[in-house]
Amino acid sequence: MANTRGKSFIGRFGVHIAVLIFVAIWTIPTLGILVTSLRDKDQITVSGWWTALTSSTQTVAGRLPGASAQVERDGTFVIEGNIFESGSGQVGAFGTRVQAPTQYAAGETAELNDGVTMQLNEDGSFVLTSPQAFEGDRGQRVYYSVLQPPSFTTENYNTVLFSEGIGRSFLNSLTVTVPATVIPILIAAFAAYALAWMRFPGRALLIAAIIGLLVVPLQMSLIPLLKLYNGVGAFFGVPAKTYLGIWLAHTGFGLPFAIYLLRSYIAGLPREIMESARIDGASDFEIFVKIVLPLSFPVLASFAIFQFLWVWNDLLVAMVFLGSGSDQLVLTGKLNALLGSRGGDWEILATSAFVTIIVPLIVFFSLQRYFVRGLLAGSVKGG
Amino acid sequence: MGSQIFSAILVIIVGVGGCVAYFWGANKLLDLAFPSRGVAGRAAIDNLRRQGIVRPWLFVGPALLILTVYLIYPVVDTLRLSFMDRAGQNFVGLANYQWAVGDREFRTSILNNFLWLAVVPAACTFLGLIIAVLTDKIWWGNIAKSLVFMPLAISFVGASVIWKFIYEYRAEGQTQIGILNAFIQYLGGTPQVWISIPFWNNFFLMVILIWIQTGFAMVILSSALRGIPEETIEAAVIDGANPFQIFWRIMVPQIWGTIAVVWTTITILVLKVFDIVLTMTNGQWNSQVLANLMFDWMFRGGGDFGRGAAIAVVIMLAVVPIMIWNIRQATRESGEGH
Amino acid sequence: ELKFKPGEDARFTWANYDDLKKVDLKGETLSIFGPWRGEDEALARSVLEYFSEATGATINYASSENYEQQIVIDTQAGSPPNIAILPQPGLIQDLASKGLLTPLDEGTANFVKENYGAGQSWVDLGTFNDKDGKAGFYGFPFKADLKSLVWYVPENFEEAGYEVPKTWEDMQKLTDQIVADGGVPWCIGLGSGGATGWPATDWVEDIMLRTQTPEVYDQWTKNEIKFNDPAVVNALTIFADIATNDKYVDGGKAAVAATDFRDSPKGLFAVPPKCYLHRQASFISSFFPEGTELGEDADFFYLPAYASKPELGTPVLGGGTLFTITKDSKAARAFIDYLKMPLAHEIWMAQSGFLTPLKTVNKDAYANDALKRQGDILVDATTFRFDGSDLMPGKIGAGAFWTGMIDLVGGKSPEAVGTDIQKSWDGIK
Amino acid sequence: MADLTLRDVKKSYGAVNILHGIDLDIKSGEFIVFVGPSGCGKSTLLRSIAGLEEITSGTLQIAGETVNDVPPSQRGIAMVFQSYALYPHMTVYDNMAFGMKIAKAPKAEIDRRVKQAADILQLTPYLDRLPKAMSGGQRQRVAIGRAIVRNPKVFLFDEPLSNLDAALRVATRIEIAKLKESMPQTTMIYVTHDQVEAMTLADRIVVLKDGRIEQVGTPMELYCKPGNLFVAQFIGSPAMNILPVTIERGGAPTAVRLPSGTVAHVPIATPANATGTKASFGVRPEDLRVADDAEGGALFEGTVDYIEQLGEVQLAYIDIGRQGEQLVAKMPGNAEVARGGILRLTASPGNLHLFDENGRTYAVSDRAVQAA
Amino acid sequence: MADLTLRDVKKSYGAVNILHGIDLDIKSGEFIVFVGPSGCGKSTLLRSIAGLEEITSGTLQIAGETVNDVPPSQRGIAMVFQSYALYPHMTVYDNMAFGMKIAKAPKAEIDRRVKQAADILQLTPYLDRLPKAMSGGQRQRVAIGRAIVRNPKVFLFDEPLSNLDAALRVATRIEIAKLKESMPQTTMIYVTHDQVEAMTLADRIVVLKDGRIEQVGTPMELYCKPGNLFVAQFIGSPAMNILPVTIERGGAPTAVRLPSGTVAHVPIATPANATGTKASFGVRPEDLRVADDAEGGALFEGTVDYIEQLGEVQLAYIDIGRQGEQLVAKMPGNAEVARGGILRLTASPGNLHLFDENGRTYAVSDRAVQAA
Ligand SMILES: Nc1ncnc2c1ncn2[C@@H]1O[C@H](COP(=O)(O)OP(=O)(O)OP(=O)(O)O)[C@@H](O)[C@H]1O
Ligand SMILES: Nc1ncnc2c1ncn2[C@@H]1O[C@H](COP(=O)(O)OP(=O)(O)OP(=O)(O)O)[C@@H](O)[C@H]1O
Ligand SMILES: [Mg+2]
Ligand SMILES: [Mg+2]
Repeated sequence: MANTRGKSFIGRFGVHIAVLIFVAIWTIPTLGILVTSLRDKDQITVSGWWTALTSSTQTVAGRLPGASAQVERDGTFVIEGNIFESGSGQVGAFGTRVQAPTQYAAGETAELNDGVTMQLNEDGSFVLTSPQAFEGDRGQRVYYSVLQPPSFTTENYNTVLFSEGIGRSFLNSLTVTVPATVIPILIAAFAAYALAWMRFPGRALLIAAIIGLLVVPLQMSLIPLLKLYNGVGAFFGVPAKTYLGIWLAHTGFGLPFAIYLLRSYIAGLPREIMESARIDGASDFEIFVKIVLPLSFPVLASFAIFQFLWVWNDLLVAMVFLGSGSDQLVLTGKLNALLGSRGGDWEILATSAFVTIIVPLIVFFSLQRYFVRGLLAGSVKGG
Repeated sequence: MGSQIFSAILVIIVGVGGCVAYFWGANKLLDLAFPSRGVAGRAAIDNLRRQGIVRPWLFVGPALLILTVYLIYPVVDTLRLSFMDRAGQNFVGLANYQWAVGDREFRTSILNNFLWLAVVPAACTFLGLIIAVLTDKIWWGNIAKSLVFMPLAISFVGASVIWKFIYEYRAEGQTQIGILNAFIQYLGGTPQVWISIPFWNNFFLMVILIWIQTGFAMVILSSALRGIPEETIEAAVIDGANPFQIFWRIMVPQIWGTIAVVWTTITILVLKVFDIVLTMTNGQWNSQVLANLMFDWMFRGGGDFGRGAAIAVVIMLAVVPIMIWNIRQATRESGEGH
Repeated sequence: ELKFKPGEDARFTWANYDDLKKVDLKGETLSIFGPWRGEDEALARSVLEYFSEATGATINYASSENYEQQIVIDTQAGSPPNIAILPQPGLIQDLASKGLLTPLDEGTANFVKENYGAGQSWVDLGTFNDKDGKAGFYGFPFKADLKSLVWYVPENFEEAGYEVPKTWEDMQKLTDQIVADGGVPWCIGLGSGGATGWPATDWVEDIMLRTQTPEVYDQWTKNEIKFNDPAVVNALTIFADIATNDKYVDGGKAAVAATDFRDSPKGLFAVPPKCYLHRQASFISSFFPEGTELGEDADFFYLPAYASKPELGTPVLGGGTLFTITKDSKAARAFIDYLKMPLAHEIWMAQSGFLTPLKTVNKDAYANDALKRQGDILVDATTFRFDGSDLMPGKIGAGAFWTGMIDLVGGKSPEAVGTDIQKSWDGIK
Repeated sequence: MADLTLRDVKKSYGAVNILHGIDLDIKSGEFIVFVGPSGCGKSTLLRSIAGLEEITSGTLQIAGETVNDVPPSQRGIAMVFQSYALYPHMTVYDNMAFGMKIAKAPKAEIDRRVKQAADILQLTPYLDRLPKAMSGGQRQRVAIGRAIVRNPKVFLFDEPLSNLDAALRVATRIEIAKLKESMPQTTMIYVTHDQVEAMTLADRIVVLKDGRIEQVGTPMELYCKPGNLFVAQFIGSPAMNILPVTIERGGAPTAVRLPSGTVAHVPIATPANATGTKASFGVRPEDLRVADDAEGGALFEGTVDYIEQLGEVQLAYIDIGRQGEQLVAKMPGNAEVARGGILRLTASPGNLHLFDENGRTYAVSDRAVQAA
Repeated sequence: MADLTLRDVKKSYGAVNILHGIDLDIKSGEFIVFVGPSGCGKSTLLRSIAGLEEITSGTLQIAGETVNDVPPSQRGIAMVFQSYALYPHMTVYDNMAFGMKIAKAPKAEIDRRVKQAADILQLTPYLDRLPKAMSGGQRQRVAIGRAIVRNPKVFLFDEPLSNLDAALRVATRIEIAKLKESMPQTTMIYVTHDQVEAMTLADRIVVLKDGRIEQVGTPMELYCKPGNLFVAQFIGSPAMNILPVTIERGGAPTAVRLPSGTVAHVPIATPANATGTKASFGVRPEDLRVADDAEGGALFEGTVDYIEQLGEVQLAYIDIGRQGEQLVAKMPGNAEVARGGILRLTASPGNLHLFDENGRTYAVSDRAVQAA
């Protein structure tokens, strides 16, 4: 309520600074990937991503035009031009052998074999002269150091965002994710309420079992479950891999955590509120729907965020329990397919990471507002 | 596209609606079967009692069913497999467990897992709590939170790329493209191959998980923090407590239950974690952990379901102490509160 | 739509396409799990499309980073794809021994033996033991990789005055020469995330083939000679002498295990060059900087054999993918038949990244000269041997062997490394 | 219609016994007030009646039916919680309407009743607020409103007025009295600490102490004929003055020796064998008056220690003994008493009380009961 | 040492103004009681003084220093919250000891002070309990204990006794009075709804209404010379009877025509031009008495509508007009009045009050002030 309880200067800014430091540490890696996703594929592994933000001096190789560009002038053959295709840049030094790439300062004239000379100026213009005619289409290689401005490309995003079928797989992902988030919430919330506020035999045992089930490794469940799916599918003569199947699978895998988290929260609600509703004549169902659910929004929202995330980012479960046809392939699967077989495509990986992050972030932001402060304020006096 | 959206929405409605329909319908049915409203006296009361017996099961029923199918059944199957040979066809008794005890890699994994368990849950919970508390007080808290949350939203593959670019090693003197080594080199130090320094590399891997999971702890804890009655904090302010004291002595104890939940969840997650180890080192340089080892035997080259299952069983057994602790916690709280 | 219009380009054996049209598979669905993603997937699909176009079958191709895991799960649970394409013979052996594979048609083995260069090697490669230990031909080899290649930048050689070495001894001399000139000869990167270490196994295998007879090599992959056998230790030592020599490798020995194999060739193209030589399989060219022209900006030479061991000839180490039938169907068998046709090979050859040992193809179909030269190496090999680590049981070839290589470049003695790996191997027997 | 019968009702939290066997008959339509020191078990008893606490033993009947295990919703009760127990996420309106909505009452009816209750409780401007934006008294009124909107057989009020200001308190008290009158069949059970509330509202008052009933009776019975020392001191404010005395001579009247040495003759019958025993002598502050010089010996004489001026009346605290015995006397606000002054006090014999060694009241048969 | 000065203190929650400019000077060592209807802003004012609410405008000074943005912990205050605000995870002992532990007081000292407070508040048996296992009154006592264990310059109490039983309430009230006496330098600000508490404890009472101060004064000032109609009705219980009258003739005394038609002469000076205006005539229930037949005209005559018997006194509700005008009269508990009977009432002229059309009191200069 009282926000500024009149803190000292340090007190007031200490928090900001501390948060800033935390956020910086947490963001640097992410920022790295963001910058990486905007960089040129070849640059990624050549220089640090942070250097991409500023101009830097780099030594690069270039190739001058081939023999077809030569003109004869006073018995010498000359090739002229500018090594900067865009026409701007600043050459620091240059060389003609890769082993000594910055042998000459810009503007100097380098002597090559057979009387060939080369001059490369600061603005990138060059003059190559030779007593004999040049031969061959591949021109002379030249090495030079150049001040490179930051350069970014959206090509990676083009590749990812406009790849074929991405819209469809986005929809498929949503089709998987939304019910796979909502269903476990419903099921878990009911169970959590029962485990927290209803009395029935075996309650404690159930709570224990749920914690135990948290640890079951997903990988161990896949084969037996898929067997079961195949069995059921065969029995009813329907496909084994359906949306229903994957919803249930995600529900099953998310359920222990959901129940565990929700139960601990719901058990902490003030019992007087529940009692008061009971006296008002509300049944358990009504208490749950009208009192417990609204008061549990913060925890429901947190769980929703996580479940959404897990499902959204999942590839394994989707590949196993859902087919890989175009009407079923999820976004992660689609993006994964964009990667080369040997997986070196960091620019794609980085870009996909950013593309997939957006929807969960939206979910996070939109559910943030349910993290209400003082939801229970004013309900009971005491404590 | 339009029809796709339509069918997607339809499918979603069917899925979610079905679930809602169950709870609503089952409850309605129960009310119809044992009417309590509009029925007089004793009968209503008896019916209510019957409802009281049945209703909890209606509520936990779906959860139970799903848990049984999706988790208990696989657990049983895993147990069975752990006594079988590599193809899961012949009974071999305790051979897989005997093998595990004798296996050097297994022992390394156990040790490493202990390290992870000791560090990661504590670090995540602690950092998450601190961030949750601090961001609660500032106007840009939500922005800060979402930045800390972001790693959680990045897939493991994405995360491994990110950290590759942090730990990346280039020989001394060369342009470092890993920010950590660049920093070390900038300070005049010698670049290190972080992920291959035995023992310590465990910590460099843990940092990744901490980086990811702190957001998780933060989200849950910050929702719990907001549930703390403001008045108790005001009372403490008046009692002269400084922010640290308020934090440690008023806020933390009141959300202790949630802290336990977060801690437990991350502990269990740590037991199961393998993506990070897999993508960063695949257990080399002595950084193996149980889950990755299990995965290894199960699917990657190992091809031995028996051994994989045996390791899985060990992982599951590791949770027993946590279970006991939690049950104590739960019964204590219901003993006092109910 | 089809990449090359049937009948239009003489490089292709269009007769095959007409034959294929006679097979009617309308309404059939053929599901395929394969390792290819991204650009490779597009290439693979271009091959598949001819099949579906001609026969009317629908093809569902899927892949993902964990498709191998998925194949294990799916076959085990009883919902496998029709065809699984796997690069690891070890994994296929696993599936075969659990009875999850269907043997290929009789005569297929014969076909491979007769029509593939070093045919018997390929047949052996595709032959696995089933549940009862009975051998059968399960894996049809399609698409090969050539591993025994050393990549270099011709112009860098030229400017420095180096020659392409013809023998291992020459190569050794060149190495020292480069060091003497103040350069660094090799770029080696063993990093590969979860598979870190594998590039070193190729080195060791190549050295094995150049220091031992093919028979010893075979025994080694079957563990009929131990991993700490002097023959193996010798190979390990030769590799270690290069990889752990700070002067020989870019970044020094610490960088070897830490550098990603996909990044390591980039040293060739740096200015000034970080290294001059890079031993890696044919696929690596796709990790060269954009715009690199093979044959001009970068080129390769055959990893030379020892002049002192002429009896071993010019052995070639390779890899490749094997097509297996995981769920039998008419379409699956028809598809394997399609792979026997030159056309299936030529379509991919005409694009990129594809080599084939099939002798009946039109070599002119290769998209460029470099590919064609690699193809020639493959077909002309006196000895062809498949990647040994892939032949070993997964736990060794994709586990202990990798770890051993990491240890080796980390400074562990070759003997100790060999002993360790052998121990692991004993553990799974 | 809604008689309540409690038979040996016990309740314990774990090992701690809170209610030690409560026997109580409440007739349909009665207005019963529970009073007793803080922590004596009033709320617990109320909650047991509501069905919110399972009673440990005994039987609880409503309208002749044993309801021990009938859920609260079926007992036909409404309750105002001491701690409000508002629904924090609902507006004041919804808080009050909740019960009726659950009962599926028609919308118009709900609206009418809620508006009416809000009117009575002066909550109309706040109907759209959430509880957290309300003052303590406003919250309390919402809690009351929630109960009166429903139309139960039994009303349970747990200190419903404790946070209200005097005016509102009187108004609400009268509203509750009227409410009671308008539903003569409805039983009301009311916990309060306010003497005035207890006296004005109750048909009968139940005095509790440490989980036991001390006395049950009409307000005047309790005031005039407290059954024991505890009740005598508990009812009435300021409390009855109690002095240790020795019975000089049992019989009727009884002669007792006051600490001051004075012997008073109390028109109360005591057995002859009581002679010489210790007893407690009681007189209410309001029954004390300044002794006329005309009248013979004053009962007490002492120095005024402290005076509380309440406007209309004043309370004089008078030291009457060496051992610090103190009396409180209520005097008219305009009486001239000064701190340090000496006062001589007396009371009419009919207003004197006597309790035996165990705190039990000596029979009052002989005593002239004051006109109510 | 701890004077408090409030200058034009305003507070609003969003668009809703709660405090509309409070000006108040509190001297060090004073005992100030805030009273006012529920929701008038007492808690808000108290919380503003504590620093828990930021005031929207104005200045707040403690001991001469502006503390508008001094954090609560630096203001040297202790506070009892209306809603207790106990630390749910701490035992009663720890709840009380917390403040001192924070202040790093020696263990023995903490123990002594906590035990002492527990003793006063009869909490000793509960020191090891958690708040949730306590009754409402017990919780409230813990909240009080927490404040008195510390030794602040300013005490803030927000309805600290509302859930206590009468006996404990008196005892605690006296303890608070003693506490006050033992620390003459400590300023105490106390919110209550209990007239008795306000009257007995306060050096000065501040009457608030809708976020404005209506009157500040000693208890007797407020009782005898209410500044306006609101204060007149708010102070005293039952409230002063107010009747609409017309001023027959302004001046001193003033002649007013009562609804009954009787003309009363009130010893209050009114301006001559008030003649003919509407006014409000007030008389406290306790100032009304049955008119002796001897005395001339009674002021009022009416039928007894309802009687509340409070033991010592009874309240008679008397209908005196056709428009349902009702008077309350406080009579001795033993006076013989019967429902339906006719009563003639009068009051001494000095006890009559008169308010102008706007509710302001007419100057009382001429009026005989009653002896306090
Ligand atoms: N958070 C809030 N937002 C809006 N209005 C509020 C808020 N808190 C309190 N109020 C309003 O401010 C007014 C003053 O509240 P306050 O708590 O100060 O009253 P109070 O005088 O203490 O009353 P009570 O005697 O009932 O406790 C009330 O009308 C209340 O409804
Ligand atoms: N959950 C509990 N566990 C143990 N003891 C409890 C619990 N709840 C209440 N008590 C104790 O039971 C006794 C009776 O409590 P109850 O709330 O009925 O008192 P009360 O008469 O309503 O008091 P008050 O007037 O202060 O509200 C108290 O001494 C209290 O400390
Ligand atoms: Mg109570
Ligand atoms: Mg208040």
